[in-house]
Amino acid sequence: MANKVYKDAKSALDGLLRDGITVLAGGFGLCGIPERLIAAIRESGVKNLTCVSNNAGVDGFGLGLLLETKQIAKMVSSYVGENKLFAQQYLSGELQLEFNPQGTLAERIRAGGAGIPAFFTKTGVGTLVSEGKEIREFHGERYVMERGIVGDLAIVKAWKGDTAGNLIYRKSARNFNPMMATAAKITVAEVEHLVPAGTLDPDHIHTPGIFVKRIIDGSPHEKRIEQRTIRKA
Amino acid sequence: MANKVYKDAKSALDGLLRDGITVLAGGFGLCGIPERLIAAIRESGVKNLTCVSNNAGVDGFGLGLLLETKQIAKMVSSYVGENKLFAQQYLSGELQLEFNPQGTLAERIRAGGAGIPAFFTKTGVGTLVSEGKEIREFHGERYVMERGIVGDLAIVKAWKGDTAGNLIYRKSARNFNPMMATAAKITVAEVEHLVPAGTLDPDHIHTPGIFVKRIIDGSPHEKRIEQRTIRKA
Amino acid sequence: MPWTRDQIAARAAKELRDGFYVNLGIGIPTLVSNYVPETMDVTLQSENGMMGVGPFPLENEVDPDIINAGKQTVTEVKGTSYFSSADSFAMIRGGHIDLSILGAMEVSENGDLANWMVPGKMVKGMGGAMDLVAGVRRVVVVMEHVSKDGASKLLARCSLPLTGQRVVDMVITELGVFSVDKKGAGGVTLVELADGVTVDEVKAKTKAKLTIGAKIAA
Amino acid sequence: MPWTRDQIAARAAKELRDGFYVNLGIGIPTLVSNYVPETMDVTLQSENGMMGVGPFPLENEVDPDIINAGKQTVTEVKGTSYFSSADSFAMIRGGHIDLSILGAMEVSENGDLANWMVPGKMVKGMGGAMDLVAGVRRVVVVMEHVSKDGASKLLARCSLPLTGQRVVDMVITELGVFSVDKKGAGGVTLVELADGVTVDEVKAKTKAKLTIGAKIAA
Repeated sequence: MANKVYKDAKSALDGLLRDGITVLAGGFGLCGIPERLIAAIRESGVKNLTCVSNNAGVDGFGLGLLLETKQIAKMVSSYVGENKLFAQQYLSGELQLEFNPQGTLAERIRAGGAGIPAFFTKTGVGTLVSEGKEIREFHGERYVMERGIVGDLAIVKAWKGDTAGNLIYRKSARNFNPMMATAAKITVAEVEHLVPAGTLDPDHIHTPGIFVKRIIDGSPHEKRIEQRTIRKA
Repeated sequence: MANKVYKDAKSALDGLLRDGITVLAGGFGLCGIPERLIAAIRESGVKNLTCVSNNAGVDGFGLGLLLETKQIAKMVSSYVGENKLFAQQYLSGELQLEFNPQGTLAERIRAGGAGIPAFFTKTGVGTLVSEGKEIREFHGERYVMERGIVGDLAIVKAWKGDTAGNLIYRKSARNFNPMMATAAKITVAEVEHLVPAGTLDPDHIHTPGIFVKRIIDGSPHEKRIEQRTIRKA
Repeated sequence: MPWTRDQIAARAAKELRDGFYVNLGIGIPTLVSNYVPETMDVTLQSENGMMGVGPFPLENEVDPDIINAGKQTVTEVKGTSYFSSADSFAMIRGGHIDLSILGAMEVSENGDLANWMVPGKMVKGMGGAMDLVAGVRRVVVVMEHVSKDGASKLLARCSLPLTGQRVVDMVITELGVFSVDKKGAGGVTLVELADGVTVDEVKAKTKAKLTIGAKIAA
Repeated sequence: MPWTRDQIAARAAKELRDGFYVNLGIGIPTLVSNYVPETMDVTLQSENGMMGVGPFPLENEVDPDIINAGKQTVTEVKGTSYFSSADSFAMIRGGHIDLSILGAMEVSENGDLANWMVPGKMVKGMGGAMDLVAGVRRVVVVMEHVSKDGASKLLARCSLPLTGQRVVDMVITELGVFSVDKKGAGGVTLVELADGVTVDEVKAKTKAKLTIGAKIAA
C-alpha cells in the first residue's frame, strides 16, 4: 500500500531539494508556517531557491532562517516589512523580489493548482503592478491579466492530518496553506496531530489527501507570535 | 440588529423575484437542491427565468417543477439527461439551452463570485464549446477564454446554517452550492438545521455568512434519491 | 473469444498503480472498481465533489447526500473527503488525477475522443467529460470496437462532435488493447490481443492507422 | 480644534451601517472598531482569512492561530468563520465587503490612492491594499491632512506610486470630511468641518480641486 507518512522533516524532503527550485511556503506572517520543513531546508544547504510566500518571516524565524544562510535568491511576496535582513540583502542586490498584491498572489497560486494559466482581475490596474501586462476591458471596466503560479515543491502546515494526506487547518493558520498545497509538483505537509485515515470527518477536511504526497508529525511546534497584542480585563 | 432569518421560503423570496431574472440554483441532480425555494418560485408565478444549474431536475421534482409551468426560458447547464419535459420544450423551441462543461460551469460561477471576469482553461479546446471564443497559447498549449457568471438571485441548500448566515453542507450535497452562494446579487439559503450564531465551529463553516442575506429552516426536506443503487449484504 | 465487458474492465484495471487517484466514467468503467487488487491503494474520485468513493450501500446504509457523478447512491471509505464542484474540477483541470477511464462513441488515431453528442438526437450534455479528458494525466477509453450497426469506432477521424482533441492515451475493446500516439502521427498500435482474436479481425474492424505491436507481430 | 485620531475614528464609524461587513486597515482605521454603536451589527473581516474579528485577547486568551492582517493576536465573536486567503480575496475582489477604511499617504481629487510605496525608501510591499481598494464597494480613507513636513496629502495628482486609480469615496482628516468624485471631474467636496477649523484653513492645506459643501457654505 502507498505510504505517505515520513518520520521527520529531513526524510520527508529526501530527494526533493535541488538548487534553483521554486518552493511554495504556506503561512501568513509566522502564523501557520511549516516550521520543521523550513528548518530541514536550511539544514540541507540547498541554494538559489525561489520562494513564493506571502511574507518572508522575521529575523531568526520562519523564512528568515533561509535568508540568514542566503539560500533564497528570489522572493515572490506581498509584504516583507517585518524582516530587516531582507532589506539588507535586497538593497545589496543579493536578493530578487517580486511584489504581488496579496489577493493576486493568492489567486495566482490557486489558479496554478487549478490548471488555469491566466485570469483577469481589477487589482492593480493603473499601478506599477500592471505595467507590461495585458489590460482588457470587460463590462466597461479595465482588468489586468495575471498568470497562474506552479512550484516544484510546496511545504505546508496543518493542524490535523491523516495517513491519507487529508489536512485540517486551525483558525487563521489556514491562510495560504490550502492553495500552496495544490500548486506544486509535490507537496509535503507537517501537522500537529497525525491520525489514521478514517478518523477525520470527511466534511471537515480542508485539503483532500490527493494534494499531499508526504506528511510528518511536526509537533511540538513553537508557533511564535509576531504581535502579541492583549487587552486588560 | 440586522436580521437574516425568514419564516418560510415565500417570505424569504419576497421582493426578489421579477420576470426575466437570472437564478443560480445549487445542487447536483436532486442532491443538495433548495427544494423549498424552488417550490416557492413555482408558487410565485415569476416567468422567463434564466436558470444556471448543473442539471434541470427530473420530471416532477427539482427544477423540473419550473419546467412544467414553463417559468424557465433558458437553462445554463452541463447535463440535462434525466428530464423528458426538458427535451420536449427544447425541441419545440420553447426553451433555450446553453451547455457548459461541468468544470467550466463550476469555475465560471466561482469566478463570477470572485470578481474575475474571465479565465483560461484547456477544457473544450478544439470542440464546439470553444467556437467563437478566444483561444490563446500558454506554455505551448492552447486554452480557451471563459467568462465569469453573475446572477440576480442564488438559491442554495445547506445542512446546517446559523442566524449569521454561515452554512455547512453535508457530504456530496455540497456540490455547486458554495459557488452559487457567492455569485449573485442576493443569496437565499434553506437549511435542515438552523442554529444560533456562535454554535457552529468556525473551522467547519463552508460558506461564510457574508454571502447569505436571507436564510430559512426548510425542514423537513424530501431529499429524493435519483438512482437508488444498493448492493447485497 | 473477444473479451466480455467484465474482461475489458479487468484489463483496464491493470492500468492502475498503487497510490493512484482515479476517476471512472459510467458503464464499463464503473466495473473497473471490481478488479482493483486488494493490496493496491487506489482512491476513486467522483467529480461532483467526493474523493474516496466506496461501493454501493447496503439497503440500510443508503444516504441521499452520498452520491456519485452518475447520481447513484454510494458509500464512504477510510479517508473520504468532500469538496465543492469548483474545487473538484480544480483538482481535475489542474492535473492532479492520475487516470481517467471513460467510455466513448468514437476515438480517432490521434487520440481525439467523441462521447457526448450525436447530431440530430437530443443532446443530454457533456457533463464533466470535457474537463476530465482535458485535465487528467492519462485517459484510457474502454468501449466496444464496433457500433451496433457494425461500423468501427476506432477511426482515422471522428465523425461526431469532439469531447477533446488528442486526449486518449489507450483504448481497450473486446478485441484488445491499443496505445494511441496522441502527440504525433503514429496512429494506434495494437499492443495486446484478446484470446482467440486474430490480427486480421482487428484490421478488418479498425478504420484508424494501425500498427501491430512488436510482441504480437513476433 | 482639529480632530484627534480618536475623533477621526469616531467620525469614520458614522459611515458604518447595520449589517455591514467591513475591513479595517492598520493605524487609525483599527480604532474605528471602538466606536461601533452597541445596537449595530457590524462584522469585521481580516484579509488573511477571518470573518468576525473580535477585540484583542485577554492575557489568558492569546492564541497564536488567531491573528488579524496586522499579525496581531485577536479573538473570535459569535459567528466567526475562517477561510483560505484565496477565498478571502475572492470575497474582497468580488465586491462582497461593504466598506473598507484605510490609511493613506496621498489621495488625489479623482480618488487615486497612494499608500504603499515611497521611492528611494525600502518598500515593504502592498499587502492586501490594492485588492481592497479595487474590490470593496466603498473606500473611506482616514489620514492626517498634511505630512510631517507640512505638505498637503489631498492633491490634484498623487506624486507617489498608486495603490489604485479612482478608488476613494471619502476622506476623513483632522480638518473634516471630504467626499470624492471618483467617477468624474468634480474633485473633492468638503462636507463636514471639524469644530474650530475654518474653511480658509482647509483651503490653505488642500492642493486638490476643492468645493465647499452647501451646508458649510451656508
